[in-house]
Amino acid sequence: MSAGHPGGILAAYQHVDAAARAIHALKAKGYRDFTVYTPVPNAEIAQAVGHKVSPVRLWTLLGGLLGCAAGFALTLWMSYDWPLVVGGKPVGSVIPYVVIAFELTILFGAGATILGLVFHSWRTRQLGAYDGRFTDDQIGIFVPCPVERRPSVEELLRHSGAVEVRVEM
Amino acid sequence: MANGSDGELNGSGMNRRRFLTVLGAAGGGAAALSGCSGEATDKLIPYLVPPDNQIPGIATWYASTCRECPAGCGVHARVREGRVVKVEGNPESPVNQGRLCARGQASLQGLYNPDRVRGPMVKNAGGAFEPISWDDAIARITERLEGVTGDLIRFVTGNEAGTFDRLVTEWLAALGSPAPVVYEPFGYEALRFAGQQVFGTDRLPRYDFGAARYVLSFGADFLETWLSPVEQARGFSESHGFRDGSMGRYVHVEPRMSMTGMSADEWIAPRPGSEALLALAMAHVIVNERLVPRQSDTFRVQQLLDAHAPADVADRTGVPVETIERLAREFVAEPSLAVAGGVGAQHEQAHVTAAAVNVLNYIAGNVGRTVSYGADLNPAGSSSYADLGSLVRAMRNGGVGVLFIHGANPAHAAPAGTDFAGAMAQVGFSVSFARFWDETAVHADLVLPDHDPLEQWNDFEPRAGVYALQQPVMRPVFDTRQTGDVLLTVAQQVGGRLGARLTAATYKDYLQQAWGRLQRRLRDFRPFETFWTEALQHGGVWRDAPVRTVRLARSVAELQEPATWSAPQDGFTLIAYPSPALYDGRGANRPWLQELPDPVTKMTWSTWVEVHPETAAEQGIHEGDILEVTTPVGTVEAPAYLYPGLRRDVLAMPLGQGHTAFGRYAEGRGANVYAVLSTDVTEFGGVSHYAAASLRHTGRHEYVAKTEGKSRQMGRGIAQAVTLAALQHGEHGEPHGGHAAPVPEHIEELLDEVQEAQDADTKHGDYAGDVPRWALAVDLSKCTGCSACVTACHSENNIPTVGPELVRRGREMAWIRIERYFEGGEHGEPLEARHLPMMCQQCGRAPCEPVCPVYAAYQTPDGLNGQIYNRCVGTRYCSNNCPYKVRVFNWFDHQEENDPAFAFPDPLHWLLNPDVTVRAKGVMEKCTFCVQRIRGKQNEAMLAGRELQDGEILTACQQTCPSDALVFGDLNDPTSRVHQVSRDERSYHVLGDLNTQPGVTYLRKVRNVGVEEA
Amino acid sequence: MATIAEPERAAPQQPTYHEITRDVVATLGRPSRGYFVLLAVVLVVLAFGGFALLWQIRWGLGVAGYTPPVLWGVYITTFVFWVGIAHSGTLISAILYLFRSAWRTSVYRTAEAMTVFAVLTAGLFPLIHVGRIWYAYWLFPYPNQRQLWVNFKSPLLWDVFAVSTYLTVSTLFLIVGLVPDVAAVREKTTGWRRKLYEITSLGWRGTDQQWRHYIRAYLYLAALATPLVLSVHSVVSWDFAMSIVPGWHATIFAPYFVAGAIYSGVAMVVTLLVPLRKVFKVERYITVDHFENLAKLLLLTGMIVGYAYAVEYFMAWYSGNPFEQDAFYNRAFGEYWWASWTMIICNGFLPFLLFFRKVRRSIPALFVLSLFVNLGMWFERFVIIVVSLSHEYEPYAMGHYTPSWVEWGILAGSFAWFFMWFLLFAKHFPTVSITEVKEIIPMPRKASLRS
Amino acid sequence: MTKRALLLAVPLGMVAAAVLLLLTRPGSAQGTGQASAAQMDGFKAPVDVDTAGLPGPVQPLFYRHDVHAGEYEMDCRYCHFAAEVSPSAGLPTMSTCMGCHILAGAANPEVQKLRDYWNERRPIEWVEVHRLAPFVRFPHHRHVNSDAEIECQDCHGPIEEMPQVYQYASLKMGWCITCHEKEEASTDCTVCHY
Repeated sequence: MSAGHPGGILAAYQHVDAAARAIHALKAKGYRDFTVYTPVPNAEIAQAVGHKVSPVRLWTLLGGLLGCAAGFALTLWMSYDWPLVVGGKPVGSVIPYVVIAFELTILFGAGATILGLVFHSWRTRQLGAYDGRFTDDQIGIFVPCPVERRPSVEELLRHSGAVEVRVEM
Repeated sequence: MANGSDGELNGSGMNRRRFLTVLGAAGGGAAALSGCSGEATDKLIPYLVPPDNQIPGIATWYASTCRECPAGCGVHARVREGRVVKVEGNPESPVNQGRLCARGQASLQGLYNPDRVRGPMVKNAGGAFEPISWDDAIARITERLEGVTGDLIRFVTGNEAGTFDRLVTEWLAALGSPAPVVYEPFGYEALRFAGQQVFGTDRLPRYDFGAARYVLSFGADFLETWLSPVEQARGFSESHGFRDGSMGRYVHVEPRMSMTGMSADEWIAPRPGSEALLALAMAHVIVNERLVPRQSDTFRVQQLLDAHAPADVADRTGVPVETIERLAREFVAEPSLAVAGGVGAQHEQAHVTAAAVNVLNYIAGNVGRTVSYGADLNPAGSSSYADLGSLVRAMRNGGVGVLFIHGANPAHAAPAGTDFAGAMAQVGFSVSFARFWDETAVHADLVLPDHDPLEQWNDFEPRAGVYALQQPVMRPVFDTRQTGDVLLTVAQQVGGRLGARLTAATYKDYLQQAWGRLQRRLRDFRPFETFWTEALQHGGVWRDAPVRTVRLARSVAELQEPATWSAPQDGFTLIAYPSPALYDGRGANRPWLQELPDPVTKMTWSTWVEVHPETAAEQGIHEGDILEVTTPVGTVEAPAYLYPGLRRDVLAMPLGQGHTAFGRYAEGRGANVYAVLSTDVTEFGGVSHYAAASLRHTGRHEYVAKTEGKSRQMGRGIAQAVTLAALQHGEHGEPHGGHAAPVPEHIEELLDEVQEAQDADTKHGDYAGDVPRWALAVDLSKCTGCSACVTACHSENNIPTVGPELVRRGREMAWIRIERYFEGGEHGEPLEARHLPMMCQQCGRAPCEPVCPVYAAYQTPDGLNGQIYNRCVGTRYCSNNCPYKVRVFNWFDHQEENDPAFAFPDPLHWLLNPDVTVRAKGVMEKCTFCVQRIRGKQNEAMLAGRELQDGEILTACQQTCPSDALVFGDLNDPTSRVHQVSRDERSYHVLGDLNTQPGVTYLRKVRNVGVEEA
Repeated sequence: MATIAEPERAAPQQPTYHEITRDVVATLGRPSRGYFVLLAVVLVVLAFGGFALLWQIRWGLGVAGYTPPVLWGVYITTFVFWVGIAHSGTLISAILYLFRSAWRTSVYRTAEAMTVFAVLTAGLFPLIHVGRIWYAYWLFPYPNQRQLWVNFKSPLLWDVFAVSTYLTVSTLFLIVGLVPDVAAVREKTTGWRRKLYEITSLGWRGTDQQWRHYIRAYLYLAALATPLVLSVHSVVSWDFAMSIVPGWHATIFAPYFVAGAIYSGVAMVVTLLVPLRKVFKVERYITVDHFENLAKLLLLTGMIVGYAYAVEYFMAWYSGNPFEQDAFYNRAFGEYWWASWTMIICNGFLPFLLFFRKVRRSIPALFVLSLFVNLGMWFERFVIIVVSLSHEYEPYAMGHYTPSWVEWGILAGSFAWFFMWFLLFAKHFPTVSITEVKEIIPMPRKASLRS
Repeated sequence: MTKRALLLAVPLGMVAAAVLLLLTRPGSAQGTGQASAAQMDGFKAPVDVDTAGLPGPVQPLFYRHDVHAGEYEMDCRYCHFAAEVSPSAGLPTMSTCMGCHILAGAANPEVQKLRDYWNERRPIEWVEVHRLAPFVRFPHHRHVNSDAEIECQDCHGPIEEMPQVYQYASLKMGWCITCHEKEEASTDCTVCHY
């Protein structure tokens, strides 16, 4: 484990309920800024950590609306910018332009979602010790804490059933 | 005037390609459509001397005369920067009155033909041709002439009624040689013989189709090649085209329904060769029933007629008695005209047919009314095939020392047995003045290419009283020299009597002398210059020839029982008919004509055998099966075409193909049907175009190069017709499929509201205000299917020809096509053929437009379907969505020299119209009502500060239409002609139920049937 | 859908998370010789296709077999074919995701990859088929000195937007899904591969925050992809339905095409999965049950397609429109009868075999069937496009079209192009989703601590 | 003019060319400004310039618009007479040149060249400067005579100050359209494309 992250305790769990307990215990002890690694998204853990729903969905909404507006604006403006009649149809035929607007809604919506994902993940990035096993089959908890309090945390984690607890300088 | 065009660039020694770049640059360019404009790289070459009345970018028009066939129509040549880019009919010419046929339109491709003889050539010891200087060439002629006695000098010319003919005659006379043999394959010997026999004159009268309300043709294809087709077509459409409630009637009598026959209201297919009997029987009825006042000299034929009561001839002709009697009555009911002697009907007994028809006309009192002697047609000036035969015999047994050939190609256009080429080998020295490497020229010892008619000074007398002038409308394309000049130079060098007789320095002088004499003869006492200039401006001088009355001659008594043609047992009668496009074959080196779909079969680039579908079914023959047609004199092979317009015991093949020389476009295409025609000279001195034939299926097969998909309209009412009777009873339409279901009232209103709302949102920018709506009206009762419009369109719009291979794949590029649909012809109903010119319909609600992603197809403010070639990306969606299928796509690059589809080999690209973009590979193109002409006229009007006049803008197709079936103009202008015509009771829109709101309105064909006789 | 989304019966003994990671990572191991041979073959065919295309660009579209009035042929046929293939991918990865159907997890990655590459292939054809490919960019509304825009009323423009949107969105969807897997693989590899995965995993560690945003984003992408996939093939179908060509101009086209698209796509998924699970030894994750579910999808969509065929003929008969009637008579009994019947048999009748459980659960049978369906669906488009065009309004202008070697070459090339991408993908990224397969297996709990 | 004088002329020409370049480079504000100023008090064309250094293609014969149209203030349409009546402005025929130069400018070596051409009946191969894409129709007469009072210079630039003509306007579609919209001329495609 390279440095570049605050020192603290890293614990690995085999079992989801154990990890959840540990999280509760940590929260009870007033720890907030710990990091939980899971190989898969897990409701139990998420609940234990207790995040609010991600704001990414707002991005999707705004992106979609923007796309829709852009779609109609683009088509209509371009039609009237140089009016050419085809098949006796109105220069600005809204109905066919719905298709364009729809596609842009999707396109912008998806784009915005990705941006949102990247943006928020970046803003809430957690620097901490990490171990490869956490993407395989183990749950990891990293608690950054100053040296003097480590023994207590170490004890807590061990007791909650960690298969391994490691002090990270 | 003429010096105008040859003034510039004199001696500038520029090669042609350079010359073209000048034109391209100066003229704004018919350059290929390429992506970018880019750096200036082209050279601009100025004129040294400003050519008179030529302004760069403005076309100059010169009057001249078309020499593609002996009809001698007047033409106007459109010259841009010193090159001819279009020929159109000369409105002042009494012959064609401004119209032109496909062959006339294609004369440009004769001028710019890449296979012209590019300079004097001599055959060397090895039998190969090598260039020679004009002086040497002429020197050789002189020495040869000095080497032989006059009687050994012979001259063969084409039909050259006029000064050149006179020159040749004088020239020969001065040498003490026999008169020239004037060889025209279509010499109408039968007509002349019959004239001699019946009226005592071998002149050909003028037939006035315009005055005849009832036309009866015994195999005369008077809308195709016969005598003066354009003039006749115009007259015919005047009398036969439906106008305010009435029209003429036309009955066609021939075993095969020719293109002309397709315009008939009734087609009678008698036993081959029995037409004479029919005519005589009709005369019999007329005389015996005293249907008309009896002529004083009818007694001369009384005996003959008595022998031909309808009952006697009924079964020999295969025409029932009542039909004959009906025809007879109809014939005298109105001013009528019977014609005969078409090449396609020229069997051994053709002279009898012609004579019988003369008698019929005479009895009915048509002579002097619709048949007028006096204004005789020039083809009479020709010699007969018999004369050619005797010449060939003379050549064979060394009777000819020096042979000159000009404007004739007997080595191809004569029965193969004649073997003119072979005979040439026996001639000491033969000189050809051919413009092309034709079959005769390649056997000559010396080839001295003549100028193209558009490059030369000359005149022509299509008929008595009409003196048509030719002037050089541009400087010669190649190192050619006018034959007249050559003869005169020779005369000077030979000297002696010849030199003394022919003193004119140049042929132009000689011509002017002749016209000086003409001026005196015409009692015109103005200064010659005035007379001459005026003649040049108008294209000649026209006078009415005095009418000559004729009576039945004694010799008519000799008119004897025609021996009916009899086809061999279970064999066929082969009819070799003239090709409307290629004529006798002289058109075969013009790609436009090769690719012009035959009006009857829609075949291109080939020869075919027409077989009746039922006969074919019996023999297990399908379209495209290669058949072997054998006659007593030979065999030809050609693919089968199943044609219901034939008697079952008849086969038909077009003349004109099967060239063994004559350039890249003609060589090795199809078969030469002359190979199976007998060399026996008929009684009237011509060739019989009938032959007893047997049929064999070779088992081979090919996809025929035809432009047609289906020949029946599947009840879709594309080409609609109505009978005169129905019209008179107030029924205008014919029931056909695809009628839209009636819409409820309130829905109707709703739709209208929506429609208006939509229209309101189209009135932006240029679309606002009152704009014209360019439109075309097509009168199907006038269209004969002659296809002149198709070639005119090719010429005007730089449309490339693609060749047979691509035609087979439906990739021909024509913007206008003549659709030919058959009706009936099965289980006993009479066969009917309909022609429908199909070009872009310029829809008001065009399906092609909205689907184009880049606005390359769109609606112009003046109601055209614009097609912007340089914007086109080539998705071809527009064509998929076009119900009329009038859009053509550039599959290949027709301008690129090393492309297999290269269509403009130097100097053929000279005929490109600088006002029209040449389309590039991968681009969709189509008819735009000659938008370049519309804009041109609009500019003119704007400069002159005046309004456009109705009828001022002529589309190329309309301009050339011999039968005046097309009317173009502004539909939004209630006073315009097109507006009125489009509201005719017969008008309809093709596939109108699709609500495409076309700008092209069709007027139903009217068939004069079922009307109780007046 | 409910029937399809029925939760997977528990496999004999469920694999542990570790096994899953191990097995999937194993598929990325050193490729066998067979792989390279296959890749070589694919590249050769692709090269030939490329040559054919260059040939066509040099001489013009004439080298293709086009015969007016048939101005669209193999290219558009193949375009529609590939777009269709793409659709089932999105169906499985997105729609079934919204339906929370568990069985999709192990097959969706393959399907989604197939989607991306199929669209990638389809996207080429509008370019290949235009007359002046060098101006194809004019179809995009970009500001230009001409001050000229494009015609948004043209269905082709809708295509441009629909297909490019589809490509973008499904690619994003694939990448997003890959990130956690790549992170997992990252930890199991070494050397340059590790480098590759370190970059492509975008620093994924699976922290609580990352998962928090991730699952949301993933959900909404799926939610967007669902209407998109329906719209895309509708738009494609409108290329035809919006025109007046008899046999094209029908309101049924959009649903008809969407069903057909999914039908052909599922078939292609089967075609791909059968060999894949063998080669990659992932039978444990892609079980017969998966195939049965796919088979049910095939059956459903196949029946919709068959129904659409029937309705088309019914409408032709019922409308009383002579042009329609003639067009459909010509389809069944005209020059192209063989094409029509190939399509009707392959798509209309064969799927009925799937009513038999035996067939549904027999992988070889399914494989063969899927091949037939692919063939049939290609011909469906051929029939709709070519046969309708060959027999339109103008009897004089009816014609017959046969493709040329150039078209066949480019068609083959397109398959090569598709498989090239797929092969490369399969060896560098997990074709079975590690994360999602784990997701459906509950994490181990420590019962002892319950007390 | 003797050889030595010519030799002398070369460096002079260099200088003149430099000046001229400053004056006539398209788009350079002070350039055009001064030019118009020069117009006021009868424009004087520089005596001699270095053709190679000038913008625009080098012509086979160094015909100087700045001398003819600028200094002598000849009307463009004296030579390009067709512009008013024809779609194409046309090139002056060589006889037009000789009309004056049969006498005028005998001393000038370029005029001498012209006469040689003329005597040999050899056309001068001018290098095309203004070139429209071949699929565009530009009717000169319609523009010259239009109500918009378009001057030749509007499209061809300050010809009367160009010793050697160069392409002044882009001649691209956008350029045409801008003016058409300004003057409310038609922007229908088939006005120019057919």
